[in-house]
Amino acid sequence: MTGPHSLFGPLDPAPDAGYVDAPSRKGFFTDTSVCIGCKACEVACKEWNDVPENLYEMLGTSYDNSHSLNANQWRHVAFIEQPAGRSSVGLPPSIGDAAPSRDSVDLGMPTLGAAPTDVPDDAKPDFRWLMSSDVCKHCTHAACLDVCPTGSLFRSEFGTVVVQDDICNGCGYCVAACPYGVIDRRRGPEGDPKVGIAQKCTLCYDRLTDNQRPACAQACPTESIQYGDVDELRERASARVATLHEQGVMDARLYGNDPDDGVGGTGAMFLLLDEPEVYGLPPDPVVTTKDLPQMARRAGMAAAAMLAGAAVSFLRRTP
Amino acid sequence: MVPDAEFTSYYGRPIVKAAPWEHDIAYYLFTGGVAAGSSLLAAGADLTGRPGLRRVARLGSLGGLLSSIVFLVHDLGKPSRFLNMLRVAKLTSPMSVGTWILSIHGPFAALASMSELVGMLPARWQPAPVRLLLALGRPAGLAGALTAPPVAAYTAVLLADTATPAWHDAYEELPFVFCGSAAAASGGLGLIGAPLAESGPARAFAVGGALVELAAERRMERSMGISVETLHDGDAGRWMRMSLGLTAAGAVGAVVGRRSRVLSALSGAALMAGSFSTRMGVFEAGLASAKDPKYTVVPQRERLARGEPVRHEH
Amino acid sequence: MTQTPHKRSLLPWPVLRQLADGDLLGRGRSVRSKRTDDVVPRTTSADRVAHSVCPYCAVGCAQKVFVKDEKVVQIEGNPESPVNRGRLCPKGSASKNLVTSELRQTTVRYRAPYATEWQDLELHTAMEMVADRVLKSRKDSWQDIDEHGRKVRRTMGIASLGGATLDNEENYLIKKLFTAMGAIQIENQARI
Amino acid sequence: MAEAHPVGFQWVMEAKKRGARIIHVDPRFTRTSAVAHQHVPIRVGSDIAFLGGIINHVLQNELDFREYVVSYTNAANIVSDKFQDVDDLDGLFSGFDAESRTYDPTSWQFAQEDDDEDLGRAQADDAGDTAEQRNTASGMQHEAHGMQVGAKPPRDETLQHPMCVFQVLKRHYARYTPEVVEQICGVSQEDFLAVCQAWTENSGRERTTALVYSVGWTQHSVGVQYIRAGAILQLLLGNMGRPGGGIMALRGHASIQGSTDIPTLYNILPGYLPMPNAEKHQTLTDWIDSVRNPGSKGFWANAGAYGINLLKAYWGDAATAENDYCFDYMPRITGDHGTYRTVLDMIDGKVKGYFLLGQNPAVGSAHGRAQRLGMANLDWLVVRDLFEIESATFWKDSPEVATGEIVPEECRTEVFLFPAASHVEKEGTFTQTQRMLQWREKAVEPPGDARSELWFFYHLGRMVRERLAGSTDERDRPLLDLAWDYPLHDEHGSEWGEPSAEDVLKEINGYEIATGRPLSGFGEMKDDGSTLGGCWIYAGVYADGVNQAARRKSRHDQSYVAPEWGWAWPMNRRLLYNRASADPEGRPWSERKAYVWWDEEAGEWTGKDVPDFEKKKAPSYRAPEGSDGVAAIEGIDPFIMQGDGKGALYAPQGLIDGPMPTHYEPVESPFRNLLHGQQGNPTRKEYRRADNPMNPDPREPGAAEVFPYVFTTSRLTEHHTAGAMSRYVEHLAELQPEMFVEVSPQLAEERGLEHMGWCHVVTARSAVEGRVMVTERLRPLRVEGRTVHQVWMPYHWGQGGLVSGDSTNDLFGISLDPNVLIQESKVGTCDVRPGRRPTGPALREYVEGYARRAGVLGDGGNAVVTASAEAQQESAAAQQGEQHSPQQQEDQ
Repeated sequence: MTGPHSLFGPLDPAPDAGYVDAPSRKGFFTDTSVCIGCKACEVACKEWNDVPENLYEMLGTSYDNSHSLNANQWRHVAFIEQPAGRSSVGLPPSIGDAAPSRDSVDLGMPTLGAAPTDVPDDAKPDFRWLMSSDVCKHCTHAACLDVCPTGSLFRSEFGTVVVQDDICNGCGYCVAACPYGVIDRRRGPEGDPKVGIAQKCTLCYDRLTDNQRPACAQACPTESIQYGDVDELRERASARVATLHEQGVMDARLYGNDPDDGVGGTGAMFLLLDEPEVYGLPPDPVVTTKDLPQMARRAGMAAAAMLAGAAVSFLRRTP
Repeated sequence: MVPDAEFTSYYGRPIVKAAPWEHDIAYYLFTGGVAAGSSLLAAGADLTGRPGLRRVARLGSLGGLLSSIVFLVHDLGKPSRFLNMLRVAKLTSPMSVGTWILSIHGPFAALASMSELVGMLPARWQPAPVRLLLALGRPAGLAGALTAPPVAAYTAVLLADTATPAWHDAYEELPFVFCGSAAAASGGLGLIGAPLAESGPARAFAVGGALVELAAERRMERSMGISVETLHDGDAGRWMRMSLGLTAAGAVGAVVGRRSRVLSALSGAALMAGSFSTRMGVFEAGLASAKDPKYTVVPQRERLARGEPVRHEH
Repeated sequence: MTQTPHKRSLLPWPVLRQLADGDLLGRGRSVRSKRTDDVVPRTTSADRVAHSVCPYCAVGCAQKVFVKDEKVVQIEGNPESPVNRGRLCPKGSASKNLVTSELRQTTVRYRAPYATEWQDLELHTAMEMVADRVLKSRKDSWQDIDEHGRKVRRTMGIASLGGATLDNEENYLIKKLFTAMGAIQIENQARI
Repeated sequence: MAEAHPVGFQWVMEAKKRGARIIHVDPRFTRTSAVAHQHVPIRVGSDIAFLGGIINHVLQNELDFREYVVSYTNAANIVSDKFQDVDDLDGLFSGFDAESRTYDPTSWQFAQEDDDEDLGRAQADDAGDTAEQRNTASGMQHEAHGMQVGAKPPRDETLQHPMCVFQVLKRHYARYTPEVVEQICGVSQEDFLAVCQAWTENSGRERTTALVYSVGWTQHSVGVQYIRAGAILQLLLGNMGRPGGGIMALRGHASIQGSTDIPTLYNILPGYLPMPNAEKHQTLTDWIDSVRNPGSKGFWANAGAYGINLLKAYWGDAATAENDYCFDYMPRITGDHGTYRTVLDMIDGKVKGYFLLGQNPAVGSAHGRAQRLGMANLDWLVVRDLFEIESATFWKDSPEVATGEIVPEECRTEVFLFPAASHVEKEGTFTQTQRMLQWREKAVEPPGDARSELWFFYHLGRMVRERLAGSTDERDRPLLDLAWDYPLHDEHGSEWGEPSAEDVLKEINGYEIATGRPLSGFGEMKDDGSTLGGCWIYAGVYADGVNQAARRKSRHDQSYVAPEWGWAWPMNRRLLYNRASADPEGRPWSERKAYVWWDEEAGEWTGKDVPDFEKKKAPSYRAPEGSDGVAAIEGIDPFIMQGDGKGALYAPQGLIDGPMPTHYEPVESPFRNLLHGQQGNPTRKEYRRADNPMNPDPREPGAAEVFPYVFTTSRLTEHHTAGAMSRYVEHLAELQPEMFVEVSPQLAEERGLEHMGWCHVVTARSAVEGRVMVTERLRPLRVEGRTVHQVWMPYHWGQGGLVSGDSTNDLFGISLDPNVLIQESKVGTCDVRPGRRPTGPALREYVEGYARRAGVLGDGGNAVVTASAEAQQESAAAQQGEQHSPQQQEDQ
């Protein structure tokens, strides 16, 4: 049922969307500290969901040739080649300082071997290669879903956000609404039946209805992508980050696991090893509909003013 | 100007996606505004006995509505599914709310306009049903006028209720900019089409709208944060500068040239062009702000740096 | 499907269902289409499942091949396997794409000597032609003894390459036939 | 491993989660390095120096697992005092014959008791003629055959005897100090010692360390010795035959293990039996004895049964004791008939017809130009594949068509491209990289005219036999007498049905001829013709009439060893030589590492796996004097296929290039061998011809200027080998759509290469182009006092498929490891230039210009034997008599 947190704040989204006795909320926890960038998730997703080709173009951005999440790419593995000494983010400095140093004994992350002693220092990069499989966040407060004018986007009983291909009329509003730039209108290839409509990860809604794991999580070789109950995943994520911190990987941080954050927490959360924007994620995303009441108020005022203005225009004198 | 902020991104790729909309939507912002304002003017003219103004306003309303529908449908990925818009009524979706507003306003405004068109026919071509239509002209026009301001205002929320930085950042003032712009454009149309004797309210509406638009736009620019850059740069910047020039000139011209049919018409045209430029400028600025990750990352990063992340307070 | 949290309302228009279903904002239960309600995963609706093994590298990941109407509709890892625990790499995950690719050859193509284009050939005709050529080459290049007079009973005119992508049973027949034929230059990917 | 075998890598990640330390040694920082604890960049081709350094570290600091080493390895064996090591002979071992570039390994043998003259002769016989061993790639046989050594060579279990293997080894590696490792490999001493420390500290009773290599390791002119070096280290540290230890080869094709076990290889028959050789195997007895090694220990003693069962499986009723089971029907090999020899023979017009079965040599084999020119000079070519691969279209769109070397209108090769059935369209078994067979069910019919190889070869055989029916020509008897009546599934009509793979598997397993009862193991194979079986090591896969390879008991319902999933040869043993997981008394080395142990009460070996040992043979068993074969295996001899039952730290036979791995530079290297005058492997297989030039020796003036850089190649996760199964698959092709060249920022600077711009890489064979990927994942190394730049390329592209590009393997020449005839295609020297390569005939001129400047145009390249003349003489002096072998084909 609709409640005080329907637009913002902690929420169990399925009951909010009218489900009675909904199953526990399902989601992903993507642990990038064990991602090997194999892209099995990208392929498994495409195979299951009949997602067509994205682009045949070498982008020169490390091994990322998929570019971004879009209508033809529901999983996207980011590759970041990073000399760790180089602080990746200007702000705040305290976080940049936590980058791994060679002095720590066991970071759990590789150090590129120390160079032979007679190689100059600048040829000894302290190197990291970060990889992360991005996906729709299945937000608690999903802007795409909220702005959808047809009801094509809906909240499933599993608390996920899914496009109904048979309903969407391709208005494109969801595309602009998503704070993560996930959902997109399919542009091609020509002849594809879903060209023109919005597409994104469904968390394999069809598979979930028969207790099967989403295709990407099923394929992921290293359990970087974990699927399960969101509550349990949040705990697992916290435990994992604690373990990594114990091991000296102070860069490890969680993303999307806070139900009080700008989107009410995500159904797909991440363990990252650098700031979110390094991976192409917004650092502090907010669902746009959080401000909707105020927008409505302001629009109401403007409309009233316009009505009044029109009336005043006619009041001054009659011909 | 906000100085260039340092920020990190993933190979400079955008974080949020720009709305996949063609210029159709910017045109619609304009035509919708014209339709809404005209509907108000038409009702006023009808009530105050200004048939010339009423005619041009009612025709403007109809023209605005019809072209709006064309633009809206054309921009859909699956135009054949246009009617799916009426499948649900979603309070959280400005597009859904707007659709419903249009669905209510549209028939009334169209009825009034049809009545106007029919009234232009020779009397012998006016059988009984048509006379009924003529009789319905006023009530329909009044209903249309009452539902018109939301048509003008909701489009601001339509843009603001997105993750597009320049649009969302403008949500406080954008409704005023758009309503003012709608008034200016529809008033401008009245100035073009109505006889000088009847155009006073249109002039007042237009000039008032222009002033509101200009003032609100200044306020908006001050409140937006760094995404305001996108209103100044590139195509959007050009449109916004044109908007300022045309709107100001139109307003001045409307006042100064109030005794000249030609000057009035020119001023009206300038106001309409100014309104169109505003819509184009705001539209383009939004797209530009979505394409540059700076406008997404920097404000959020600054929030975090201040220790003020967006969090729900218990 | 036993779950009922989205039990479909009889009301025909979602707007009415929004009011009736406790989903005032039209986010979930009330806006579902019939197709959404009736969705069944292909893995469930498949006619049968064949147990298979990934054709790419030698890790030996177990695959389940789902078949519907005599078409492969899904290939995914078998979670029961002690080798891969249901997981597959991108190549293994692309197995359906591999076997259902429109680029696959499905007819015999033949390039005559000095020709600049392919032509089509009926399968059994092609087999007859190959059998003829095998026997001719074998005859033309037969060696009973080598240049040192040692018995070799072989042909050096026929060679073969490949086998590491094939089944043991196939490799067995290949080696058996070639050996009986006297062809010895039989090699595969293990040599490279 | 994460790059090419991501799913296998899950177990590494699992180990990491449980605290294992992951070290990745690789020239370039890969997806494996990204999650490893330590990445050690190394100069390509210097692995033996690196591993030798660790061996030295172990030996100098006595960090070996002594009890294991003394009991289970040949460390205590005494080597003949005639043996001279490389340090005395400028990089040669004793016994080198400069003419044939092979060794007489007599001086490498273990010392003999004075009265054992027979053994001495036998050893010399078996050891002799390494030229012939080289030509028959016998390393692959010895992989399983073991050695002709005395069952009980003299031993000094104190390991103090100066000629005991332990001391010989210690002296051999004494020069491999951390400083030398740094100089040769470009690995800092700090990094190197960290590896040493991690490896040794994690080995012993309580812990084991696993060594994993991808088969690029084999693609070196000293490839076998790379793996030997790994084996020596793992034996010294007690990591063999134990859980969590071992050496794991990550093989690259679904059944490449199976196609070696049941080989489509010229030099072996199923179960690693040697292909009969015209010289050595005149009779059935010669053939069997050459495998059996009379006098040695081990299970090869029953080779007679294995061989006769194979002959019975081939020729059925026609094979009788009277006709030596049709042994004479076997064609004989006379030398090197490997794929590279064959390709050069094609160029020379000696080969008429060629079958390509799911292999794409135009892209996948070294020296692609030679491959394609060879194919263009055949009478006919049969290609069986899923897609229209480059090897099927060389006549119309190969690079040689562009250069004008192949003119379609003048190319006579008749090409048949048969569509093949995919893995889901046929039934059968794959053998994966841990020797496990898994049965695949047929899911659907193949599309159109696509057929399995089983179908193709069965019917080809049927048709050939039908055509020859009634022939009285003796040469046709092997075909006419062939046991070739396999039951058919009749979906294609009775005549053209699909043979039953299960029946073929039954024949491979073997059965009792009279009753048809499947054999339960190779122990049931008889040498009297009463049983038959096509591959003795696979006997048991059909035990009890059940297809054991089709077992799929859930991993949740069995132990982690999972013995009831599929079936592993031999005898479903999952971990080879697992007797070594227990101490000499048969107790687990530690509770933590308990795997297989002796149950005193039950009087048998037991544990988590099938013991790789005679079940009832007690640890205390000692062989009676004079015994051989299985009876000679003592209770403390875990390595039951070895002639002395011990793990070979030192290999007196079976290796063409020496009893111990020693560092040689790659065939093409910008560096002189720091350790010896002998630059590269002196025994490597070379084909010196104008069309196969090798880049010059670094001693040659100007060599360093023409080809200053080192290049290496490997796979990308997103593609598969020569690309036939990935470049034609859209979901994979789009992930890595273009050929590229990875270079360090420093090299990019030096050569003016722009990220994402074009560059091309040149060798004496060809030039290939790709997009420039400037990355810090590659970094220059400091070697022998100067900086070396390494360039990396994937090798998946060709002109076909959804994404196309130049083929990296075109850059390599043909130069082979002498033991197994595998090409050196992981390292070479090159030049890198910005911009695209020339096209058309200009490409050949361009490449030849390089070869000319390098001084290798026309004559094939660099010198092979570079040890000093004195050293050569001294080494030759250790030769025992004249080894005679007929001229080999290669010399024609």
